[in-house]
Amino acid sequence: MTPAILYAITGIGLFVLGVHALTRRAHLLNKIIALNIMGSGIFLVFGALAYRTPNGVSDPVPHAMVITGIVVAISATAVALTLMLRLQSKTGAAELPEQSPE
Amino acid sequence: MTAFYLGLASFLLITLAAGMWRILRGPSQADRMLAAQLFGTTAVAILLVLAQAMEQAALRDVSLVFALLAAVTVVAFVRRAWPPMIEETGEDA
Amino acid sequence: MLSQIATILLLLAGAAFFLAGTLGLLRFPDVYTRLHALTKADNVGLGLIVLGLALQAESWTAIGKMTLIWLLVLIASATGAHLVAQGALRKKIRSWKP
Amino acid sequence: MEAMIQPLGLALDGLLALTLLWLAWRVLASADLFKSIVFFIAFGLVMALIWVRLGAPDVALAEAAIGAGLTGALFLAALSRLRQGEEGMANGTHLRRANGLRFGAQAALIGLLIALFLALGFALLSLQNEAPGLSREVADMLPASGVSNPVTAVLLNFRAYDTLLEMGVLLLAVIAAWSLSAAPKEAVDAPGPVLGGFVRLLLPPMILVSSYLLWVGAYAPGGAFQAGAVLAAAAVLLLLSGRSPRASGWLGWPLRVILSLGLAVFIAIGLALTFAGRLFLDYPPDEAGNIILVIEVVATVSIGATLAALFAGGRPQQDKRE
Repeated sequence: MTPAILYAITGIGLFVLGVHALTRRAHLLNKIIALNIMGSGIFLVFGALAYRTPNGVSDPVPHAMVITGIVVAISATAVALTLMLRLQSKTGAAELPEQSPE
Repeated sequence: MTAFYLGLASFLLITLAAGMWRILRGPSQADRMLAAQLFGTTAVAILLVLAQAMEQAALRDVSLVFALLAAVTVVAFVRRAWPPMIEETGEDA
Repeated sequence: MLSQIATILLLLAGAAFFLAGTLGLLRFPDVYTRLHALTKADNVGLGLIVLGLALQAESWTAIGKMTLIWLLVLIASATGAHLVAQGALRKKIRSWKP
Repeated sequence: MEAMIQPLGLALDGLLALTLLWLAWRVLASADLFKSIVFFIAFGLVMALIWVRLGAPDVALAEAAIGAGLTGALFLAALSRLRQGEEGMANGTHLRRANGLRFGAQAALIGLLIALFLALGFALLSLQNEAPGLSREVADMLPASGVSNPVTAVLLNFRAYDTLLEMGVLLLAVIAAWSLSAAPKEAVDAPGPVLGGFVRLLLPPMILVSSYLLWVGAYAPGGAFQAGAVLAAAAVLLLLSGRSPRASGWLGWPLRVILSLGLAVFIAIGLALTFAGRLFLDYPPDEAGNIILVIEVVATVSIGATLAALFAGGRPQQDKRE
């Protein structure tokens, strides 16, 4: 159980928790936060697997990708929040309309 | 010496985790925000100790960024998420 | 060897203050007392830890940077505490009466 | 004493991993939106500590700058606008905690997710414990990259094309946010003496630290993204303190130029290299250091402006009066 494997498994744990919340929660803000947590989980898997280098100095390429990923994730979150607020101003509720069964 | 640093970092992390109970239970939103501010200070301490333990001076830059931005979230809370005009008295303010 | 003992003692004292801060946050009855516990304990705790680590730091610039970090945290937590307390007063959060 | 380092290190990692998972659970499970946001702020913080333990100080810097400086403020601002929109709701807690899945569907979903977790876990455990990845190739090419920090070398030289497109994505994000809504009029009263003084006191060191991170990125952890995030946090602090630059003329075309400058300069340098007979974004080794510095300076300003504009939440409304 090296640190790399420990954090990689934590990463996929975060991903699975995020997917669960994304499907189960109704409010859009919860969905946006769930997406963020899924993203962090994937970044964590990236970073953990990069740590398996023999000399202990971890591989810089995944680090570069994760840094750009973090910046893009915060921008995408900002746009998602603006979308949510726009939906709320138009429909009065920040939740997707429930597909009524009939 | 390094083992002592790692032990200390773990201890600080435990106090941080204990502080999170306040977020869970804190009656008012202000209490929850307090806990978030506590984590900033504890994180700075953990990073400084780890910088010494892992001999990476760059970690001090990380704690410098944390120290610098510690107040941004609290200011955002006070100025935006807790506007004074909402008259919520009593516990759940 | 002497500096290592001094560092260990200072770091332990700092950790004790952090513990006090967290206990204060968990045990105190209302926002104001928690604020007090939080900001006082952490800053003294951090100050002691910075002092302890300064003995082991490799260069004066490292000591300078750690002191700057400590001052920034002091300013940030003092401002944060003031803003939260002012907001709490404005929202008429009652302070605890024994 | 020294023999205990390995187990203590692993104990710290275990503690961090557990705290992170518990925080993620608390973020996703609490009904009150505000509680979720505060847990999410703590989540970002523990994430930065984990990046430190994974030997990734550059990523820890980015996570710290964006997590501490922007994420919390962005979500809290969105929550306050959400509340203003829905006067009727109690403070943000929501009636329907979850959409109406029948019990059978819920069980199936959870079963599916556990299966997914086990499959991914099996895939991870079957990987070998030692994999050099691309670290040797990057180390070999580092002298010709113009910088000595491998992550910056990858970001701005070996994978410059990736960063170019990412600057494009940031610009698209601002265009999307601006086309969706105008920046809402914040009923912001004057900042008290403490907040006003705090902002005046802290802005110069923030800009100083931002340029320090930009400069140090060439040989130590740092770089344009981390510096841009700190710059954006400074702008967020300015916006929060109520002294919005709306009154100043900055919100017209100058802001638009700054936002698109990062991408424009990147493309211009790429094209200039093609005219000089080299491939797009293929820096000559002796000039690479200077080219990277030029790109990083412009990228920092552009990223800072982009993230701050995204925090403002919409296209700036210039008061017609002045």
